[in-house]
Amino acid sequence: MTEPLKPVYLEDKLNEVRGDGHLSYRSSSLPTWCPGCGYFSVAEGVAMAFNRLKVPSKDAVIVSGIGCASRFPFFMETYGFHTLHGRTLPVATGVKVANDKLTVVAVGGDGDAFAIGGGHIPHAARRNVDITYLVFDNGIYGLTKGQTSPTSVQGFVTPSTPYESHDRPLNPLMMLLSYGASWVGQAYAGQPHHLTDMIAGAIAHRGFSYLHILSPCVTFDKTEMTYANLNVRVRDLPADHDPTDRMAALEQATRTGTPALGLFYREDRPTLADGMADIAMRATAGIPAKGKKARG
Amino acid sequence: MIVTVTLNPSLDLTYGLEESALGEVEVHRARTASVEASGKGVNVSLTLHRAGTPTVAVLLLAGRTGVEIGNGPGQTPLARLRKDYDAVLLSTGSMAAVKLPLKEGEGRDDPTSIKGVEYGLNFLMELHRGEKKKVGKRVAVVGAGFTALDCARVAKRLGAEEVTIHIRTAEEYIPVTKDEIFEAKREGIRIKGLRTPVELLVDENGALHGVEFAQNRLGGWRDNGRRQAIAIEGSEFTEPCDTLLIAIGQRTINDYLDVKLELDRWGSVKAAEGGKTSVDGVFAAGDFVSGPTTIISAIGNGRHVANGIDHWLMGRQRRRQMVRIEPVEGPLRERAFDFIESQHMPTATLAKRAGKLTCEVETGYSEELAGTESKRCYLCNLKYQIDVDNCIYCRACIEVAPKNCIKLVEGVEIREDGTYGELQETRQWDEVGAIWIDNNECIRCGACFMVCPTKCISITRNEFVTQDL
Amino acid sequence: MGEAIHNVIIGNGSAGNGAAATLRERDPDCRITIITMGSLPFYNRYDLPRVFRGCYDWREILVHPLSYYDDQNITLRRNSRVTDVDGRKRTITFAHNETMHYDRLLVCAGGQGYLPEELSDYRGLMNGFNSFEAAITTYKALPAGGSMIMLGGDMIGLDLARTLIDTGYKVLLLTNEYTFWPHRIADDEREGFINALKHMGIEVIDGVHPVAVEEGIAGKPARRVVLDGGGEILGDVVMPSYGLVPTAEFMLGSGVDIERGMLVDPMLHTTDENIWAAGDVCQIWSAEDNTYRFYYGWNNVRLMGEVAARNVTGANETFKGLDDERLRIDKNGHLASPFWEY
Amino acid sequence: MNRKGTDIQFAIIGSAGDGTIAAGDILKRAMARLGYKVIAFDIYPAEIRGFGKCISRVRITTEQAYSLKRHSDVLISLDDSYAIPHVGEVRDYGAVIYESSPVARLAEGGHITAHIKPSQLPYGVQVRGISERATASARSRNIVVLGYLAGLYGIDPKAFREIIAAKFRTKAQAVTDQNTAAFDAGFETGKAVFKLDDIVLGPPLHNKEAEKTTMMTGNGAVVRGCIDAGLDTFFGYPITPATTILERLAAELPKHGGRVLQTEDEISAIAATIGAGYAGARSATATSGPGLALMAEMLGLSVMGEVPSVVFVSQRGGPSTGLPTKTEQSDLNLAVFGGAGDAQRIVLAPTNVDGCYRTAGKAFEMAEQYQTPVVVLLDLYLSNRYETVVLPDKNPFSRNLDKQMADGGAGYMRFADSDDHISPRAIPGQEGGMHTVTGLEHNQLGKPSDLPENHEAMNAKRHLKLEAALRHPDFTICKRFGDEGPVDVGVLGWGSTFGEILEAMFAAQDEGIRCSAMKVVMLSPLPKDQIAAFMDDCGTVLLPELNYEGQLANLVSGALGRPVTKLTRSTGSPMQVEEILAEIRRLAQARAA
Repeated sequence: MTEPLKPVYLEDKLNEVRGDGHLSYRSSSLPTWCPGCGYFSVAEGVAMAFNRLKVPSKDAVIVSGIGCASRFPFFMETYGFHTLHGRTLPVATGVKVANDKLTVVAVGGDGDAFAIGGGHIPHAARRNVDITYLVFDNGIYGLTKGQTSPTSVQGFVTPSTPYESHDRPLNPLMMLLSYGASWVGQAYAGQPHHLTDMIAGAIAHRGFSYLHILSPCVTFDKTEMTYANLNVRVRDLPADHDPTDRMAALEQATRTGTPALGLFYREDRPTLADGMADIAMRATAGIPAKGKKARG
Repeated sequence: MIVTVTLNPSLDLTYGLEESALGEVEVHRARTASVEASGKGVNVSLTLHRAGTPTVAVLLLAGRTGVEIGNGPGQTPLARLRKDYDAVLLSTGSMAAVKLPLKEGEGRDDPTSIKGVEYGLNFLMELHRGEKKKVGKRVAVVGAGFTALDCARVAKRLGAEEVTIHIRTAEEYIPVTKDEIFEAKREGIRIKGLRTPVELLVDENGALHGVEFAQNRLGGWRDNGRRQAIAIEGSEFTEPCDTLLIAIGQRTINDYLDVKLELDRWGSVKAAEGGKTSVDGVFAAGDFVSGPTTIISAIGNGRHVANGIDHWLMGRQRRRQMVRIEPVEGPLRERAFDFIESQHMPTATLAKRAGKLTCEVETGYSEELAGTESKRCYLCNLKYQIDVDNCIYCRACIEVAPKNCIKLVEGVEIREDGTYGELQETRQWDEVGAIWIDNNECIRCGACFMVCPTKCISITRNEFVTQDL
Repeated sequence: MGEAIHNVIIGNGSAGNGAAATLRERDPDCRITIITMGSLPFYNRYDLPRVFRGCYDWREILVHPLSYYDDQNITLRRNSRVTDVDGRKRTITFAHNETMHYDRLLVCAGGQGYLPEELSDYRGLMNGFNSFEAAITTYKALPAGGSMIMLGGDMIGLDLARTLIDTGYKVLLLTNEYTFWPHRIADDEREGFINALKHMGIEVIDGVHPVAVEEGIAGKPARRVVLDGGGEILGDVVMPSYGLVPTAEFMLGSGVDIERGMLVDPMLHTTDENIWAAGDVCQIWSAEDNTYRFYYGWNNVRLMGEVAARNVTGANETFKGLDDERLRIDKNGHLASPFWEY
Repeated sequence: MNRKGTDIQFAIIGSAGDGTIAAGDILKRAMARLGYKVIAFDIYPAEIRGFGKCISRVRITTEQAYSLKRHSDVLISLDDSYAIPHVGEVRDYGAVIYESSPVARLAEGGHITAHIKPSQLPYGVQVRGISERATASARSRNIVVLGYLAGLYGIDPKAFREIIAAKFRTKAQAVTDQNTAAFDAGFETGKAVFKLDDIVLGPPLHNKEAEKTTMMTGNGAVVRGCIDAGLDTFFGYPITPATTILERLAAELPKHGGRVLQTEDEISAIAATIGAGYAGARSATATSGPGLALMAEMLGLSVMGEVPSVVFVSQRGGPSTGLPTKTEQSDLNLAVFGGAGDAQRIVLAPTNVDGCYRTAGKAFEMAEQYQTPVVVLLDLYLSNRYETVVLPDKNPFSRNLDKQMADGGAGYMRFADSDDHISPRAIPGQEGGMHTVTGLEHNQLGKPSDLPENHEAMNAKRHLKLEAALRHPDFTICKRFGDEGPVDVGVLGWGSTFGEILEAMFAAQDEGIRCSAMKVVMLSPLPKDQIAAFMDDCGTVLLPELNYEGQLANLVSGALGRPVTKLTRSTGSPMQVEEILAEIRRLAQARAA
């Protein structure tokens, strides 16, 4: 016989939620995403993570591009910059370069990140600019009503690929691992607690952190990246996975059929700000350049 | 001589039906009823007896029948019962008609002394016992309960041309169902409000020919939730009639009690929690305590008092009521059930009813109708609840909700008794402490359960259970 | 500056509109809202028989021009059924789930045609005449020169009946105690009045009772009224005409007293200090008669609305019903009733 | 400005999740199928579903109409909070249809009945209840109201059922069945309702023209034009309101031997378009203002390299991301001038759906014939507006207008100048025509050259060759309507606004004002002579357009040195006929005084 269930009291829960304090990171406007959208889970996760890390609202900047995901800053009581399609990372880099004290979180969808914005990612990663990049991957263009995206499955039939898409999906995790991102992880909107932990980990990391978030579009994708499918497919990274082993991380990233959740890879190396500080120190102190001289 | 010994005897209650038509869903009326001692040994003795063989049955007896309680000769007084038994339960109901208070005139002491005037309770009981009852052409009924309506409808069937129910307040405030009033009206009965009988008008032959009423105005609300009516002085008027049936209430009979029990202002025995009266070891239950109610509440009260007696006898509480919460796998209702109209109880046509006392008015649900009607049950014991810890606030549940049943909540009103009142809703995102299912509005359609992306909606069955301690 | 006082009138008939006009006269600044279940602005129900004289457009029977509501700053809420009034919170709840606050409430919800319970199963086979829509529907159901079976024959129905006779239709009237409602007819007067009906051209059928209404047999008139004796009467339309009963169910939870109608004192005040009632919906205490009574007819109803409105705005006026309420036969042998005059 | 015969405008208003647009879609298709002329326009928010306001307006007439009316005859509310501000647009004795049993508890004034004027007729319907009864789901509320509408106004339900079946053709049969059940339930309810308004549907047209009529949007017409003009390749990136061009072409073009690719961004899209153009294909892309801004540099390459390319630009509110779902005509400057250097190109702007078809096809002719980029400016209002049109029986577009390299290619100069300044083109794969196209200034051979006289000459060549476009065969670069000869007020217009201008001009004529209107379809190069001649006839010239600055007004007065009266609006909505009419009246009165 199962243990009898205990009643849950609303007022206790309300006190708990209110006392916890993450509500202060929400703006007053209700998110306009479709009901059921995975992005709600991310929004809640970011608020929880900020709260956990005690990031002051005034020091948090959320930069986004264009797309459903990029509506995100409007729903947060932080600084926000809703920029242009695909230009999230350059703008976020600018913000961070200008003021290293800010906690900068760049957000965007799969189209914003890997189609129009794809050219910017390697550079942000190799620079190791200390920002967090959250990509909400729903495998579709939601804001323009459901066209195929760079992470859509091959053969996806959408209004812009009515006879199926020929292009293979990208493997964002392998890309980021190859680009030299210093923190690479994956989470799933259907597992809100784990998602929150991962967001907090990404923000806490010093350097360019990339969190790939599997997040169903309930309106335009009823067959592929659905909660029902992902609930079955996702798995945890093996318990013995070593996040400092890039080859192991790459190997895990190849298994796209059963996406692993967790921290794939992490390394500590100087950030862009570190590099710039070093240069500034040398320039002001008159210390000569220490690198390889191109002209010998 | 054969002696049988029966250690677990019983009483067989036998009801005889007109024909064995069980299985079909219809109302069966018992034609005969008998009570016989039974149990294996007893049965053997009975058969032997019928076969002419002398026999004695020896059995253990716990109860007694045929004992007349009272203070008269040959009766057993309550004091005696108290001495013989540890506990005595009084549950003798409300079987006396309340006397009609009249201001003046003939019949003030006993209205039934006038020809054509009867108490409705007696009228119905006598009829039930098979007496031939007669009514006049114009029948007036005073009273506002089911008895009054029964009297009126019976009077109509007995051939009265005009039957009017006179009530003190108004139709809207009387304690009978709307269906009952509707059916009575269909049968041609009228209801007239705001009037209190003050005098009976008697002709030279001592027969009733009218009732004088006072015009009432409505007063405040009484403790029992009924409206008060206040007669207006000097507003008297007359309604002609030749039969008056008085059905203004029933009361308990407790003059058989030789033990002095504390009574309330209506003359009923006062009973505390668990049916305890003011005298130790004497308990009371049902209509005997509460005045006339319904069978359902009487049985409920009986069960409650039984526990009280047990508690008293054993000196400790051996059972208690608890709420049991258990998980339910999925929704047990469908949205389509909500569109099933209330199934009207099929009734006999007016022509069939007219003039017949034996025609069952409500003919009962067919199996199909009963099944349909039962689908309308909202399964109120199922509770839908959102696990706030796993909710991502995506509002998918609100989107599919067919009612205003799932809400963005910032607070909740807690009433004095600890129950929830209104949920305080908000559209301010930073105020939304929880998305919550308002179980007052929930129709348990399961739509939210099916759609939740994080499966954070649970369904539990919440029931009162009696648990042995 | 505080918010303007919100006076809410439930009912869009003579009483409600008389009250609205009076309120506006006496208080130019207050908010006035008229609530009605109907779809149309105020028209006179008494005008409805005109449908049989060629008036098919509702705009022709409106009492006020449509600009009236803007000019008078009166909000008219149509298609709005009140389900609940909370006298304590001073709120009104509509069937469409909206809640409205009022400062003072004047209930002029009128009455609805009474259909005896024993005929309630046949409602779908009978026509009504209490709204423009019902009137047009009845008009369309009656073929030229067709016949209407009228049950009862209250004064509203008889008004229609005389128009029908005038315009070439036949009327078969099954009389009963509701005939001539709301006039009280002494037994000895009755025959005279019945004869007057016959004189008008109405075919009067006295002393039988309908027990059922059924569809006509193909090729015959559309309706059959089955009589208690077993006979039947054929006609194209059956119309119950059993007088009015007050429309007051929605006030049950409000805290005001209700018997058949809303109980009011001679100043039309209910038992709630912020609620008044006027028109067919209320039963007024009559000190002379020592009882509550109804007052009917356009003149009474309109006057009640005005009196109630004056009392809402601070007056202490007693409503006195019009004296002459008797049914008469004029010198031409025609029925004459104050109920028909407006 | 009601037309004779039937002239009814329906407005369906609800939130994005209510299926508002889908309902409007079925309505207009059903009405077109019945033989009415339809002009329709939807307004929807940037949010996919959620809480944005959607409006679908459908005007049906028996006589041709050129724009929507200011006042709708029937308003259908699927969401009162959005519909309430629009109750005023319903005319007197018009109808308002709404949900009579909303789920949510409403504060005072939260229900539409609180706002319906005494002159309007309220029709409360248990929309949700009917939907749930008929289909066990509330999702078909939008279809229920359509059924109600058809029942109330006696519209043939068959047309609706056919359109519903067609619309859900690709879904499971159950979806069609559910929606048909919802429609029928609504229809029965509507039929039983007593109609009190004075809206009457006259019989539709039943002539030959009606049979040939099809209904399409501006974007749909562009797609048809592309296909009929023999488009070979199309590259696109999703952007509102041009996405449907990509989507429709993706579905249709492969059937006609063409190829479609969704690229990773707009730069890539135009680059591929130019690449395909270089390789001899008829090639195009479609975008909106922000995408065009990204493409500006590439357009310069197309000018400099004299490579044919066609860009369809459906304008929306700007600058920047701006108002993605609102209409505006503010990318004229960008289309005409955008990019580095003196980079003249052809810019065309059709004024109605029929024009979208013709202009799209002609754009390919011009791009090919004049070896230039052609920008076709639509706007959201035109792109998404539905009209019933009659397409020509015969394909009106010419192929193979390339000025071909002479056989053998001896002494071939890719950029040789000549009388018409158009150089013979060699397509990769052709023998003897090998050359390099470069964004650097080059000589007639195509070799980079920064000699001063060369740059001067080549600039002149690139500009002068476009003069011929002003005389391009079978293409209306501008056209005058209304009174002939001298008039008091002349109205110049471009793009979608010209519909309203025409309606206003006709109305002004009815009022006795002498006036005429001219649409300018070719905006670059500007038909100065024709515009000047028109302005000569006009007492005053009014130029209404949907932007803040008055971009065409500036262009015209700058080019001709003559003043025009601007009437600019940047509200995100189409201009109102009444606004233009009022301005015409004002100008006519000022002139009379």
